[in-house]
Amino acid sequence: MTALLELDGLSKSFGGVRAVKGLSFAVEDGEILGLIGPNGAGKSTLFNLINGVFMPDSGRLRFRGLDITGTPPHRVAKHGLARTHQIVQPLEAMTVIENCMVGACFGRENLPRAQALDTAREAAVFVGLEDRLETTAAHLTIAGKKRLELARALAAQPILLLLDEVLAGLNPTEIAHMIGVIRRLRERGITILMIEHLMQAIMSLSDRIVVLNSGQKLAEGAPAAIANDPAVIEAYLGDPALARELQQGSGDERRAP
Amino acid sequence: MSGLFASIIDGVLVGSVYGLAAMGLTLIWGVTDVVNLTHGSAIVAGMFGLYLLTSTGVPPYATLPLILVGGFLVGLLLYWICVHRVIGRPPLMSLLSTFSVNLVLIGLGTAVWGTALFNVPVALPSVSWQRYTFPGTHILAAVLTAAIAGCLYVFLHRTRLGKAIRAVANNRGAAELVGIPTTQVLSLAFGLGVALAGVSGMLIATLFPFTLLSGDAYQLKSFVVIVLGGLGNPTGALLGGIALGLVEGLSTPFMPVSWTLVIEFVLFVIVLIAYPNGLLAPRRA
Amino acid sequence: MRGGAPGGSAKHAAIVRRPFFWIIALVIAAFAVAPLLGNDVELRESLLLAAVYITLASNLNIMLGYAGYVNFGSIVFFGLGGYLCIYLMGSPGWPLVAAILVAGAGVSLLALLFGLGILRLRGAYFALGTIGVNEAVQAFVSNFDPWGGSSGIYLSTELFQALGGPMQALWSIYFLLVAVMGLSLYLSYAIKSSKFGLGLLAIGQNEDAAAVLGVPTALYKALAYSASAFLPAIAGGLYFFKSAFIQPTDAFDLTFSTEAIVIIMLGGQGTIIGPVLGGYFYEELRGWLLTSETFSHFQLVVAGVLLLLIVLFLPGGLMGWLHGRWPKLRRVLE
Amino acid sequence: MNRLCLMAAAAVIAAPAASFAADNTLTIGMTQSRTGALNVDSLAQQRGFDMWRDEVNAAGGIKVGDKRYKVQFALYDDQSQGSRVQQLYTRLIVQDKAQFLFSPYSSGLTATAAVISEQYGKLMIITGGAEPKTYELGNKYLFQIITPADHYLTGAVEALATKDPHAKVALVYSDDPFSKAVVQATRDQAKEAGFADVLDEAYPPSTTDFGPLVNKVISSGADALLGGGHYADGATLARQLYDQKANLKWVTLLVAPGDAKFATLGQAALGISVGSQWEEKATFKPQIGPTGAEFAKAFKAKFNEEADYHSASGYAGGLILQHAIEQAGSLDTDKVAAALNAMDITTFFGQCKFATDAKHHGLQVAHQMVLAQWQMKNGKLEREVIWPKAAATADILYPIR
Repeated sequence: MTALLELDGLSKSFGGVRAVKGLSFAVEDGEILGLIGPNGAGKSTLFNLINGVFMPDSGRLRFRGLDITGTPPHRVAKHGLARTHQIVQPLEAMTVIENCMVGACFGRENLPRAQALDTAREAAVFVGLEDRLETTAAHLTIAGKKRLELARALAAQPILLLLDEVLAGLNPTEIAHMIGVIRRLRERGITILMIEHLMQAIMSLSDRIVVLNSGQKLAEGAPAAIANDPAVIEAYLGDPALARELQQGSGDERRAP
Repeated sequence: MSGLFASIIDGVLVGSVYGLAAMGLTLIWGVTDVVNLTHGSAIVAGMFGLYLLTSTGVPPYATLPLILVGGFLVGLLLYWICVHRVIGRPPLMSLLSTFSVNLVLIGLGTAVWGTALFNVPVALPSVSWQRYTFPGTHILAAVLTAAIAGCLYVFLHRTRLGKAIRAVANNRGAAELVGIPTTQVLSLAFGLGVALAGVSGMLIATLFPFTLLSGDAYQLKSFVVIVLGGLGNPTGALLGGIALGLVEGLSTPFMPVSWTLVIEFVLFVIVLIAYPNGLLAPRRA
Repeated sequence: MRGGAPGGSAKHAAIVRRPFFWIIALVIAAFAVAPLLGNDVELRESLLLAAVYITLASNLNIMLGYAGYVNFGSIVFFGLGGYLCIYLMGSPGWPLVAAILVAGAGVSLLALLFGLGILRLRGAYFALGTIGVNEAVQAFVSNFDPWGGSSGIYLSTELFQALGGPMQALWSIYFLLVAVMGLSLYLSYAIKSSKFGLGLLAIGQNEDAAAVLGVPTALYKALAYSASAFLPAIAGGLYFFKSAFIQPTDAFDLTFSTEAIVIIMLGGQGTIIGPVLGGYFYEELRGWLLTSETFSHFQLVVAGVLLLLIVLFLPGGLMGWLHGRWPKLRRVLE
Repeated sequence: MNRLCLMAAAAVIAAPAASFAADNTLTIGMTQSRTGALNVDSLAQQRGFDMWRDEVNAAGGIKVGDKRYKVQFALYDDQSQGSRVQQLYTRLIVQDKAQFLFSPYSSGLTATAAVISEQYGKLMIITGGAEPKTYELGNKYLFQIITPADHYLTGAVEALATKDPHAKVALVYSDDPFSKAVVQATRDQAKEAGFADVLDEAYPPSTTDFGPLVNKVISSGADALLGGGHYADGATLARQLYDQKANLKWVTLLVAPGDAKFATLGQAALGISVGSQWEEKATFKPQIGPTGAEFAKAFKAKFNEEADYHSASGYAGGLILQHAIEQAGSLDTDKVAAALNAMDITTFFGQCKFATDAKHHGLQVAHQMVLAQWQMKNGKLEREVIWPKAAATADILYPIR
């Protein structure tokens, strides 16, 4: 496996608050890398740095060997990097299919509009929105909007997909469906970097896990090793429920919903 | 040289009144996110308020509290007519709803008064220095403006109600969560903004003659002022007004006055793009 | 997840096959033919203003309805186009068609430059910025001596001879303006059904999300701003050629661009036929108010009340109402 | 509220009046600025037209050969904006079949309307557009009743020269087509008179505060100020000159001091003079129509307001057209135009004669403006004619401060 995305000493501050400090790790081709850490650890900031919404203060970003540090988001997208948002950002007045067409038209393939329609439909069907194609995004349920986020990112035909808490706010049935979708994505060869608070899910899905705390990397390794890392447990002690979940999640993979 | 000095003083005096006019506009913008296009009409209403009240025998400066209260009530009314339903909607909606009410106001005013000239003579002793004279009306207007700005500052920063207004301005959702009745606060801020515009109109009318259509020029100036002083920042507006007065005062001795407008609006666009929070605000990352 | 190419090429076939293409053609034909029946010059004058309004509104709609940017000072394109055209036709003595084309191209280019600056602003800030640009340009032109400063430029009425005398010239100008209106509608339509249009609509919905999806937002906005300047500038050239006279207060009159916004509201934002309906009804309404003995004193009041009612209770405009009433219309009328 | 009632009444009366358009009716078309910035002057001009029409109709109508024609107006609101003028004048000509036209108020609107009247070959009497450029574009059917812009301040220069032949003059004027056209001529006239031009400034018409500019006037050491523009700006300038004690010995402004409301400026109005197209107190011996005093009295009786020069020019425009039609004995545009081209006549408004050369056709060449000054009479501000000497009703007040 070769490194698909490399982070090298990435830092970012906001008005004196250092959100990310000298962070380095790599995402390997074809894996699912889980990103966990307590609230405020800098996970979402990291996503915004990777896809160019924020400009890092220092450090480098390399994607498939190409330096993409400071590249604006729309160009990052062309390189084959797509993402979902923690707080859903649907294009409200547009239909599901139109939302996906934006992804298809302006993503990695940069498709002409006429060809984007089929790609878009396929992406929407893939996440299970086949009977909502002509619904305006504003009228979807929260679960529907989460799926739409994913479908839109998929329509871009990305090489690397950044998933920011796609399971948050879903009920158990919906979570099970979404996990199925993510598994099938990996089967298609799409590399995934995901942030998730639902420990059981992320422990079971991920090949490797990176733990962030106060903007720094606390640990990195296989799920089982992470769950038993004293430093990680220490960091999560502020949130005992999460800490408990962390241990349970790695203990029995089948218990994942 | 002394001419330049006189122009600077005059610029500061009149500029502070521009600042007062803009204060109402920027307060409304900051709190309700509405660009109030009835602003010009509110200023003219203040002018006519002075004219009508003095013609019934009220001394000019005694009209100030009356216009303040009247303006506030009119502002509340306007809020419920054209603003309440468009709060939180895209900016186009509030721009158009206030614009349409402005059309109605100007239309009614034209039908009643026409666009004839009105003048309210106010006799006050003036201050002379060398060949130049600073009329008492200008000085008093600047002093009253400073006093009103001071009161507004204290009100916004020291009283419960004022703090509620600022909280709603900062984050409406959060303010609602902590139990602030946002709708009341929004209507109150709108009323206050209109009252300030009315009072500024009243003060302007003590300085210069006016017509029903004078509001347009002051509304446009108010936009320039709030951009210079920082959008949504009432105290900044006073400084922005003085800055505009200085631009007018300082440029006049050195170049044809017809170029003043070019300078004003080029400055306006540049500041808006480069310093969207105003010249005085610290630049945030 | 490869796209199915066969379906795509059929879609690509031609915009001409879609019924909406012909609906636009019908509108243009109606404008062109109606005044010819019975040689009705009064109708022509009224439709001429409607065509100007529709041109302004339709192009403004590209920024406002698609990309969601409220351009309050769009009249600056119209005025600058008028000035460039009148100036070129005056002392250098250019023919009309060359002058309007250069005016259109020149103003588009200028818009691209302005756009790169003020398109960094959003929401009401952008609206203010466009007012500022218009006022700054007006103040500058008032001081710009080659264009006659505040006195403006007068054209000799003899210039109408080139178009076959004054009476014929009015017809020629009318048909040219109808053509410009038609091109505006097709431009709106072409943009809306293109990838560029999809990107603009995405920007209009959520600019940050659009950027993350790969839409080159800054470039698209600047292009849209520039594209929406081209035809209004040409319309300005024709309009002021018809007046044979241009001065800064007429050329950069903000009420004109506010009227264009009102027309979009009336017709329905982001729709193509909306500005047509809005422009036509607005012109009829205003014309009726101005010429009515009873209402002309109160026309501002009537206009204001109507607009307020629309904004408060019918924010989707006529098209929004029609689409809500008969959802199937959505497929035919865009 | 008065105006509201008046208008409602006018609407009721006008509606039936328009409907009995008999054969022997002559339609004259025009627009009025019922809304917008030109509302005041336009209303005054319209009252002049209206009064002429009512008097003509009361007397049985205009005599054409052995027929008599009643006059009827077709009238629309132009909103003080150029954008509608062409549409409305086309409508007047085509739909309302107006046989003759009166101009809208202001140079800008008149220039725009003139294009249409020429294109349709209709005759237009111009009472509200002084800017001379309009007449240089090769027209055939425009006729200007009022003195063109280049002579608005001629009287002021002449009067000032009698008091101080070496006056230091500041030209301070609004940056609009009309005021610029006036001052362009004044500049040369002042030079010829031997004045020193110490300041030459065009201010934006939207100027609200003249403070810095007044200080600039003071710094220039000027004795006299000539210029101004329209209403709000002229009145504000006058008031600030007074408030800031500019101590000028002479001030002549355009338009604003010609309005009765200028007196509300009080002391600030004292001594300010205005180039006026007509003053009630000016006495011309009319060859046709009423005398100035008769006109003023009838106007006051009808509208309960003093007549100003816009009203007088409107009324005079009607008189001149009537006279031309009666002379021509026909309603044919070319015949009436020929009568106007040949006309040289004096009314209460003054002399009237039009340029007939192709380069300036229709330009008024005979009408003389007077210079009026606000003076204190028995504790009341009144406008007195002070120039030309022959028409003067009072001595020149100089210096004014």
